[in-house]
Amino acid sequence: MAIGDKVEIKAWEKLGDFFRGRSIWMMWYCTGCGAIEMPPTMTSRFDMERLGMGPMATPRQADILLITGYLSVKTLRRVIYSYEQMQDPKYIVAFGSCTINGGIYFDSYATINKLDDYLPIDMYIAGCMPRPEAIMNAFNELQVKIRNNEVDGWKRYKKNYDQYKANQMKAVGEVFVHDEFHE
Amino acid sequence: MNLLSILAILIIGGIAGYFITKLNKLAGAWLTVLTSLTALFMLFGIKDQIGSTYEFLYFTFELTQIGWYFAFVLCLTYAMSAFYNIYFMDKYLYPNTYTMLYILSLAGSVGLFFAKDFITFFVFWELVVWTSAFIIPLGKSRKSAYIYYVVSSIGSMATLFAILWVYKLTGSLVIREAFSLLDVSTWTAIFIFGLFIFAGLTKIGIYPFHIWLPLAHGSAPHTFSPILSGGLVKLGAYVAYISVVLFPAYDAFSEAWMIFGVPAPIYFLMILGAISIIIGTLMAIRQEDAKKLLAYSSVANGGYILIGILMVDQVTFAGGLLHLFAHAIASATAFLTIAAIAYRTGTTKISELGGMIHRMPITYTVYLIAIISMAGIPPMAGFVSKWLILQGLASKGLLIIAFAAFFGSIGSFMYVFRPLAAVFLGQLAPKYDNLKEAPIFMVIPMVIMTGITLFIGVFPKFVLEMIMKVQVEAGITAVTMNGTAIDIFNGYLDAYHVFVIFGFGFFIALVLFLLMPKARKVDLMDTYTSAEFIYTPELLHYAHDFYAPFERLYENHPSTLSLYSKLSLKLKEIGLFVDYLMMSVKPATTLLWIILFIATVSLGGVLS
Amino acid sequence: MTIMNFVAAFLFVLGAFAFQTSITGVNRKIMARLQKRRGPKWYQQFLDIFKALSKSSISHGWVYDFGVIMALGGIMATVIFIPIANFRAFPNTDNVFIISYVLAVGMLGMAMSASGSGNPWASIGVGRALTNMLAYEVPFMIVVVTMIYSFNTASIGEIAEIQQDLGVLGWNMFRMPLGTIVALISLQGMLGKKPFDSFIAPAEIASGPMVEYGGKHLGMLFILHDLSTFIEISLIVNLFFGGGATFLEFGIKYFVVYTVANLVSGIMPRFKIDQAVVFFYKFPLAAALIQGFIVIFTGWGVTKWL
Amino acid sequence: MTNSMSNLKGLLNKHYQISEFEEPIAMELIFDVRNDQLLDVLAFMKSIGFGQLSLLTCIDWIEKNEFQLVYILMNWDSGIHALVRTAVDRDNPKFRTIEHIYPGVKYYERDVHEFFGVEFDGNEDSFKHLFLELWEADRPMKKDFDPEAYSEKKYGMRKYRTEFPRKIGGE
Repeated sequence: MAIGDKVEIKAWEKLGDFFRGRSIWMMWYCTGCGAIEMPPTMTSRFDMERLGMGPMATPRQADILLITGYLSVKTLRRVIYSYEQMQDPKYIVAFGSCTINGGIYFDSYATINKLDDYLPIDMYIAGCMPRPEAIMNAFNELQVKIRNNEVDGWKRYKKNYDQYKANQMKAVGEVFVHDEFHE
Repeated sequence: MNLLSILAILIIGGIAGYFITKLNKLAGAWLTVLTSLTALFMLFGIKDQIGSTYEFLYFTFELTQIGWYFAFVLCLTYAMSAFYNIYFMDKYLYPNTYTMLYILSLAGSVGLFFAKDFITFFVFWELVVWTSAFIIPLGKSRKSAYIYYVVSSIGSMATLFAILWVYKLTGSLVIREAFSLLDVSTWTAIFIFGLFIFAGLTKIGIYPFHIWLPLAHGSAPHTFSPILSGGLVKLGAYVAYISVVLFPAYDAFSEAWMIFGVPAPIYFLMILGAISIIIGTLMAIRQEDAKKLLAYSSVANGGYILIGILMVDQVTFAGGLLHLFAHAIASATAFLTIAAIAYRTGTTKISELGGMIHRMPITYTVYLIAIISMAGIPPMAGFVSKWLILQGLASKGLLIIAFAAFFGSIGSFMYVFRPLAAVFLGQLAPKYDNLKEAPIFMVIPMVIMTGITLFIGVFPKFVLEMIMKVQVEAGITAVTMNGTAIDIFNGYLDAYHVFVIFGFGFFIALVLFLLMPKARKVDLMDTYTSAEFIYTPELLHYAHDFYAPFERLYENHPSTLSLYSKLSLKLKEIGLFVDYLMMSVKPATTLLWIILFIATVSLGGVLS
Repeated sequence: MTIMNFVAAFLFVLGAFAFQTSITGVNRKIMARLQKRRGPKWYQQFLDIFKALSKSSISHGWVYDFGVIMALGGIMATVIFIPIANFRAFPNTDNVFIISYVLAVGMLGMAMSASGSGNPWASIGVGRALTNMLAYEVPFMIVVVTMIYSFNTASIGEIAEIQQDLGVLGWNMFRMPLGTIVALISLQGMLGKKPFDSFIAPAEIASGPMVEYGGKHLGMLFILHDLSTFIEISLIVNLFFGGGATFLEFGIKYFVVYTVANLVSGIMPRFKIDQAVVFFYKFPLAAALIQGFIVIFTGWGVTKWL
Repeated sequence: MTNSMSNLKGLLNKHYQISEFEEPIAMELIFDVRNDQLLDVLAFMKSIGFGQLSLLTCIDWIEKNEFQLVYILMNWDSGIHALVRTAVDRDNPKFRTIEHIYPGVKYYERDVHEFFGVEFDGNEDSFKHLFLELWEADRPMKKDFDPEAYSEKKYGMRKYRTEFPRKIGGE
């Protein structure tokens, strides 16, 4: 379902998009080196709250999951687990090139190269770690797309769920780990 | 159909119960149910014969409003708890003595409330003390039965002494007549009042004498602790009523020293009540065993009842009596739910249970309504009584007592919530997976009691009318009602309106909830664990040390039990010393006594 | 108890929600300016609530849903009891004890549903919330008792009217200064604002009782939070700042009290829960008792005035 | 502080005939020890004040076909770091545990086993995995392990279309 064609959107979703486009809560899960860019985006110089965005403690309350930089296999298991705990509609923004093609860690046995195989990404931000201006611009862009109902990452995840699961199993082997540290 | 027939049924039923249970345990249990239920219905039968007196051998009885009210509360708790005997009977060592003692203790308390003269009063009082003292060791520990009996007998001996003293002074044994003839100086009046109310303090479990309550209730058999804390604690309230209302306490101490407009001895007892509220609340918050927790909450609520009755005015007195009723029902229901859980899981320790709501939803709802009433939250009966007590205290300006009352009511949110969250909610341990709901004859009394709590909470008129008659009989201006509202000079509470508005608010919230898309059902273990994988529910259930930060504040608290044991050790030392002096065979001590004798004789000669 | 009462009550609840949510939005902007940043739009709080309501949600069982509904129902009932400037949705229901105990129904409902979610953080948060309540409620109630004793009535509306008849100097702020200080301190605890908000600490216990809420449950709890703020602030305004003769006067006083509470919370660190209890049983309790004894024994400020 | 360094060297030379020492920076001493001597040397070092085992790590000399185990000890009083090195055969890496001398080495040995495959008998924990979850390939830190091939096989590479955009000035 390419983003282009406009399907008949129910009034409820249209109203929801109006609100979801103006108030997004970010999940407080710093997965990589880009997380250090978030404090300046939130505090007085750039003030993310102007866009109606703010950090929230748990995946149940959050709408947006930020993958900030390289993603090791072990963190990917936790990210998948948290992503599935988030409530629909949910979005993922991926920072930097490590999530696109592995970046400088392309040849590491521990980090994944193509995040798009495992999770539906709604927006990439270029930059080996994008500065707050780039992040603010991306969030603004994302909010416009949400208002026009063009963001459907979570729908794609639900639609071809088993395809995503197959990819995940190939890379991660088993999301839920059973060993002496997780009984 | 009169008072004597009720007492006859109970006493004969008790003795017959001993032999019936020998034949078949279940029949014995059903006997306890039937006798207590008939006593309850016959009590309603004789509602119109108030004022008549009866004579039997040398016992005389008088049907009074206050006696009827207390008997009604007792019979209700007995009848409801009796249903549980059906399931717990085969768990006791001596089931036949249990049935006999169970029914006889009800007979004792009913007879006690209607006693006209002191002798009947004291005989039935001792009957209750003895029967309950023998039932408690049927549970876990014997030691708690000893402590219970010792503290109760101290109280009854003090009251016996006061009775005999009053008899010597007035020559009459009839309670009301003796007290009206009594005109003594303030100090002797204080002394008689103190001795008389002593039994009440020990029975309610007020501060210095509260040590037996958690031990006895905690270890009593599961079906008897609801009666202990719901019913038998109220006997103390009756003695408090006698020693404050019948014994003309307020005018006897009229020229005594006044604090805050209340005579000093009564104010001292109210301070004791306040201390027992604070101690009961603080100790209940840190208990690990659900039954001990509820026992300490009875100590706290006993403080409320004592404060209410001691005030003997229009509002607080009515509040105290209504709280007596509300606490009896709520505490008995809470104990019954814990008994139902103990029947199913075998333990009452909070940290070993969890997630009971998934297997026993009815027991959960019953417990929820019971603790809402115990915590004094509308729309339950507990709220109306606490409202009356707080209004009365506010109108009199008793700040210290008001501080204790608020501390007790806010603290009760904490300790009633601990079993709710740790036993009923949270994760269900796999070992309780195939747990079934409480059996039918346990659910019936629980549902009836919950219905009563809710009904009286919304329409307090039905119990308040009884209390108004009691106030008129005691010569106090009765609390004024208009329609379903309580309208006193500094406050207005229409419980029915509050309930309707609460229902209206609930309706709006429900509509808002149903408007939104339906929520997806998710398993309890699929919860936020900061992205770590946890698979054992016991690890994810927060029950042990529920209020750890608060409990740390008073970790090494001084305990009255250790105070008493220190005193008893001191006594033993003195005893040993005297024994050494008098009984030892060594010549030195005999020599000592000879010298002492000669000294006194010669000294005596010089002095005279 | 006519239909008009219920319609008026419903509109009153809507009005209270709209009024308080917009003030929260304005205060979020003020807090932002406190931290030298621009802050969100004034209607951001509305957007957050309706966004939360528009999302899908999960449920951990019937007690999880029932608790939230009971909490919101209890809080809405309490809002209906609040008297503002001679407007009463239902006559004779503005007794102080009714309001503070029906407020407890809301707390208990949320506590029950939070523990029902099976998350240990929720139970820890609820345990802290109840301990916090034990701390801030007792001194406040002692001040309220002294007020009932001196004004001989427990209905908030009448207390507000008495203060209005005595003119500006009649406000309890001047008559019982110690009591007002105690009330403002325990207001910080009631609102769950910064010095005493260890029970919803986001980083420490993942926002305590709110950990498992999302979607419509979270939206309803936001509404609940705003309505309970409305109740507590109007309680303080009616009891200590003479309530409003008109809606406008009440609104101004309300805004001032709420902004002061918010600014104090903007700069204060967060107490540990046992520090909060120990703090409340030192100065505030002593001040409340002293205020009480002054009013009862000497009658200054109430019967005798300069 | 040089005297403690020199008498340390003297002691080692006297007892274990270790002669060549390296001192890359002040207060740091590196020397090699034969396999069978290692346990006595470590026990001896602990007895003369080297109470802390800071780290056990392993170096893979693929050309010499040996693993080199490096024990980094530290003496709190004199402040000297001592690096004790010993060589283990690469094809059949077997060695004894020193848990009884320095209990803290338990997890280091487990780490070395997981990434290099050196087996420390006597410490049965060391055969379990520590950091790598559900790892089934060869030991990752060994030089003959090709991470890029593993990464390509396991996580796949993003395929870029090679035809460049049409010539500028085209339609």
